[in-house]
Amino acid sequence: MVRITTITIGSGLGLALFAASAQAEWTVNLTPGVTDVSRSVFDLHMTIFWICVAIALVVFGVMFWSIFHHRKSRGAEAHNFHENTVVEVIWTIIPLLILVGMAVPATATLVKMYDSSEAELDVQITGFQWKWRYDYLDHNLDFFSNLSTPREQISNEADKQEHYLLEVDRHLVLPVDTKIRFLLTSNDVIHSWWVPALAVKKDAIPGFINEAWTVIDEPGIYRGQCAELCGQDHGFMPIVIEAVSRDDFQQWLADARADKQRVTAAAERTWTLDELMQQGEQVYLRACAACHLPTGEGVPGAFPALKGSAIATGEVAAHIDIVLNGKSGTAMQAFRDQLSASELAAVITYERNAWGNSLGEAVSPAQISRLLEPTTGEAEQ
Amino acid sequence: MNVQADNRRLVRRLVFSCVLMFGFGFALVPLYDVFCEVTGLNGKITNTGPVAVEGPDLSRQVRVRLLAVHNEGMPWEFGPVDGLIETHPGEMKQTAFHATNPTGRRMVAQAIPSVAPAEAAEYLHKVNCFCFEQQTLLAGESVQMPLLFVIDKKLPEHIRSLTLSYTLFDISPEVSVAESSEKEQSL
Amino acid sequence: MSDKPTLWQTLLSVLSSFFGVQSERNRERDFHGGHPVHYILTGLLMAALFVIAVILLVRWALSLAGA
Amino acid sequence: MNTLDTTLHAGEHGHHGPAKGIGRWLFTTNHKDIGTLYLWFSLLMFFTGGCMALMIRAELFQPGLQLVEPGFFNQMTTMHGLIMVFGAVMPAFVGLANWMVPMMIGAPDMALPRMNNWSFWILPFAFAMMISTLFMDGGAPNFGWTFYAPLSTTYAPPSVTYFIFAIHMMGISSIMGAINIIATILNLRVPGMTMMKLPLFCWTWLITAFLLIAVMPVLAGVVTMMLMDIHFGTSFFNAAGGGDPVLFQHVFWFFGHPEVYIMILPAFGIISQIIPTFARKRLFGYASMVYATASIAILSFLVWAHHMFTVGIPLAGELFFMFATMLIAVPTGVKVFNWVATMFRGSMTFETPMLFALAFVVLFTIGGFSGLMLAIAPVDFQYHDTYFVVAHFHYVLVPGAVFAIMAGAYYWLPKWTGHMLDERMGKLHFWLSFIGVNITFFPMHFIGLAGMPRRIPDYALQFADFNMVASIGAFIFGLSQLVFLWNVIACVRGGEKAAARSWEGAEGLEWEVPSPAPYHTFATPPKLPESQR
Repeated sequence: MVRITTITIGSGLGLALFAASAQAEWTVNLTPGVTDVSRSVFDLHMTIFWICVAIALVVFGVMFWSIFHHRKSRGAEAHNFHENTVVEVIWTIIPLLILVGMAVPATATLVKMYDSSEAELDVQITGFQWKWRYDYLDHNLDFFSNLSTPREQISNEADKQEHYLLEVDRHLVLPVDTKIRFLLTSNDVIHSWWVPALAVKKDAIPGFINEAWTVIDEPGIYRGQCAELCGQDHGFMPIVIEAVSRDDFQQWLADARADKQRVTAAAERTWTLDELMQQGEQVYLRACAACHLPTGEGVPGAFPALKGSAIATGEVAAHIDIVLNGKSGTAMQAFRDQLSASELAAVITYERNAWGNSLGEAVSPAQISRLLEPTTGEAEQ
Repeated sequence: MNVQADNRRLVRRLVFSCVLMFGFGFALVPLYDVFCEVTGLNGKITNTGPVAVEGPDLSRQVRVRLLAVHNEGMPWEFGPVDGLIETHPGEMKQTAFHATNPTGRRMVAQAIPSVAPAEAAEYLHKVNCFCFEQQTLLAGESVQMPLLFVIDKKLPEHIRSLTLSYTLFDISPEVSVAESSEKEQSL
Repeated sequence: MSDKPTLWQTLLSVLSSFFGVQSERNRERDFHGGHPVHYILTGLLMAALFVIAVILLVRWALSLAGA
Repeated sequence: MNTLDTTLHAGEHGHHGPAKGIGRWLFTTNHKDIGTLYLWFSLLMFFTGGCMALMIRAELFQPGLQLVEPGFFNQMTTMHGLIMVFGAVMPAFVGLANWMVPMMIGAPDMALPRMNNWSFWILPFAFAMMISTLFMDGGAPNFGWTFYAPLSTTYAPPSVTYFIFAIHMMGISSIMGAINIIATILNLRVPGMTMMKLPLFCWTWLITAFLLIAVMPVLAGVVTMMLMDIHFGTSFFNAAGGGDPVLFQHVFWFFGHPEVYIMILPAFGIISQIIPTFARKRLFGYASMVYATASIAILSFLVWAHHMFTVGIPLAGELFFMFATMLIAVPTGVKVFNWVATMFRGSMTFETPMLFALAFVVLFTIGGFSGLMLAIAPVDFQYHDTYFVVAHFHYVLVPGAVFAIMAGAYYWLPKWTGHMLDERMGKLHFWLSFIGVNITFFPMHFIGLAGMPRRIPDYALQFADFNMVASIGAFIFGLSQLVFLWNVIACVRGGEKAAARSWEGAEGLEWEVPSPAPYHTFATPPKLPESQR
């Protein structure tokens, strides 16, 4: 925090623009990105930028020249000409030709972006208020990706780390040199999935499916954000892509699937109330606090309070039902797919025992996991 | 006075144009649907109903991906039986989506289809489907919803794979409001 | 010189308005003899033609790009 | 009603001065009074919306949440946009038209004086309703001034209904204003003032008024559809019922793009009045200016989807809207060339209105260039919904529309008040505004390109420096508007007596009447001055 302030003051206001190139961390331009398409976009951007600069120099040049030379104070006399069709036609045709010159590379780049040739990997991306869900369609793997910047940093109670607001709990891991197709949709309102390094920005629209493609050239971590106003925490749903080699990707897939099973298995052991409360607080802050607030007091008129509420202090079955299945017609989502059984149990336990809600009872993960899998449960019986 | 008469006539015309434009605002809704149908904008599916199958075009293969999307806290388990189907243009394919209501209450849902790329929408012909139909499931109940479709042989060459997604919306509150008001009326 | 612009002149005037350049002489002719409704109708017609022209341009660009 | 009629009759007979007390303002049908009301109202809204902008910039001064909650931040961005568009810029233009159009064309008053009174007095109620939503349960509208569904329907706070009615009222007010201006320009021109002698400000306003009549009802339609979706169970924009959220964007931008021109065409008109005055030379290419304005107005209906390049339009659609948008740059460029050619070989002086007009030409053109960059669809995927867009439209609207309004205000203040302006204070205001506006909005290009999305209350650390610069600039710009307020009040209260022709090079009927303009001008049709015959 202090560091940033010093840099700003040090660079000075007027010098800021010129000092830009001297400081590596300053970005004043588009990223060239790490895909063929993103580099074309960057080149196109620069081409058009320089054309605009050139036109500006000519137009403003003439203007300032007139301002300087044709001042009354220098004794300039007004020449009363006010029409010249030939000149006007010329200065209309020249911009038209320049525009044609711009349209050609623009069209080529756009066609390249829409190249819908066969993709090797399909990833479904679903926007949620306010997180993303990634679903590796042919690999039986899906997960949510939440902002992982701690609340204390946002509320200025802790120092902000390097990737402040651009870090998530689970990266979207993608292989390099692979044609990837993103299928975008939304769970609630319109979001927009944007990763500058890939030059991909596509809206995620509820009820509709959108496509985008990419081939990443270099392994690395690429960060992006939601680009369409989607409600309160629109600024807090970043995207982090981790591009890895094709082999590493296969390895990661296997690990991730094994992990998922371990989490499911963890639900079967017995948890203590303290353990549940501890994990519950973390889950609550991550998944619930945006609306119900860390204090459980909610926002009157928009999001109900949990502190002392009928549901959080009443019958446990109703509480579990609303957390698992959401409430239709409200912002309350169904968390059955978003959280694991132990996380669900923990957060419900937490809500029933925090902020003076002191029921003292624990909801066991096993109890939740039975509710989560009724169909498979039946099939096994 | 002449000017006042002129003014009155002009005002009448301008107010009339306003009313016309207000109507035009609403006319944009059906116009947009027509526009979507013509240009394939937005991947709305308009072709449903019986179709004459003339034998598949075996020289081309099309990958159809089926997707199931839940909307707004829709707790149902909902998914395609086959996630990926290889087909030929002109070939009739049958598949299904399954849905289960895991909650302890009766719920009504509606599935809305969408196709990507949007321009492929007009070439995806669904012989029968459950789209736009209300589906009621009691607590714990499951259902299989069949889907029979053909891809038109006129599908543009460059489209080699397309995605058909169904988004499941929970419309229980709306339905229960409608039902209760119906009950009140019948009483 | 007749005061009333011919159909061809009307078309040219509307075209030049799309282009954004018009000479003083033609403008005087338009406003002396012309009837606004003619210009509005021609304008709408030309707008429609403009749309068609751009659509054709897009088609042509797409066929060149092979998409 | 009785009072209204009496006032009207008093006005029609034209031998009385203004009524006394508050009644003068409530029941006035005098175009000058109503123009004054509009202008003061828009100044009030400009400061209200400006305070909201400063709240936004204060929150964005540093990363982290310091002053406001994200929810309130969204309410601020929404209200700032709505108030500035519908409360500050549009009423200011209507106010200028009310004052100047009758005087420019030699008319005794507006064509429909009573409707004029209503169209103004609706506005305070509309905005009172809109601003009152800030104090309602669930807060004010928080979905951006573009209010995309379903965030503004299914997910909206309950106050959205008040917002919808406020928009309806503003729409009715704008439409009545537009009808009045059209009727005045078409029917009340003094004999000899043919259409082709019409001052350019009247021309651009005439075309703007037609745009208003064409698109405000569409806006009314779209908010009515929202209302029906929210309260009457229809599904225009609700995917669950077979509707389409993207349809909302199409209908909204069908209104929204012409709306952008509604906010800039009258500005073109003002600048086209001011530059010839201070260059002491007739406007270059008057005919082209008129024709190009008409062409921009028509083309503005054909480019709306360039606001939605990322919603997933098929390739052909993207290309269509990209080409059409690029072409619209041609008539706009022609205007800039014409202004420069007007200055070329003139005899220029640089009084405050001219300074604002020159800044308009330069900074609006910069906004035009970033607009051209945004028109290129493949690159727009990177720019869309970032601060680059914010920089672009603020360049077009603040040093564009707002500077033009200020230039017009300074230009005509002597005519309104009878006093010349304190040039030193005017120049101080200009330079503070000019510097402030650039410090505020220029760095936004950089943070946008670097990847900062718009409408976020908090941001990553790499955007911190430029955001801080922008916030400092915003406060410079905001506070310097107090100088403007001071200037206007000082000019109303006193100052050097203004001559009828307050500026040496000024041409036109409005400069033939004494300054301040008498309460009733042109009770008998005037003779056109030599220069306009």
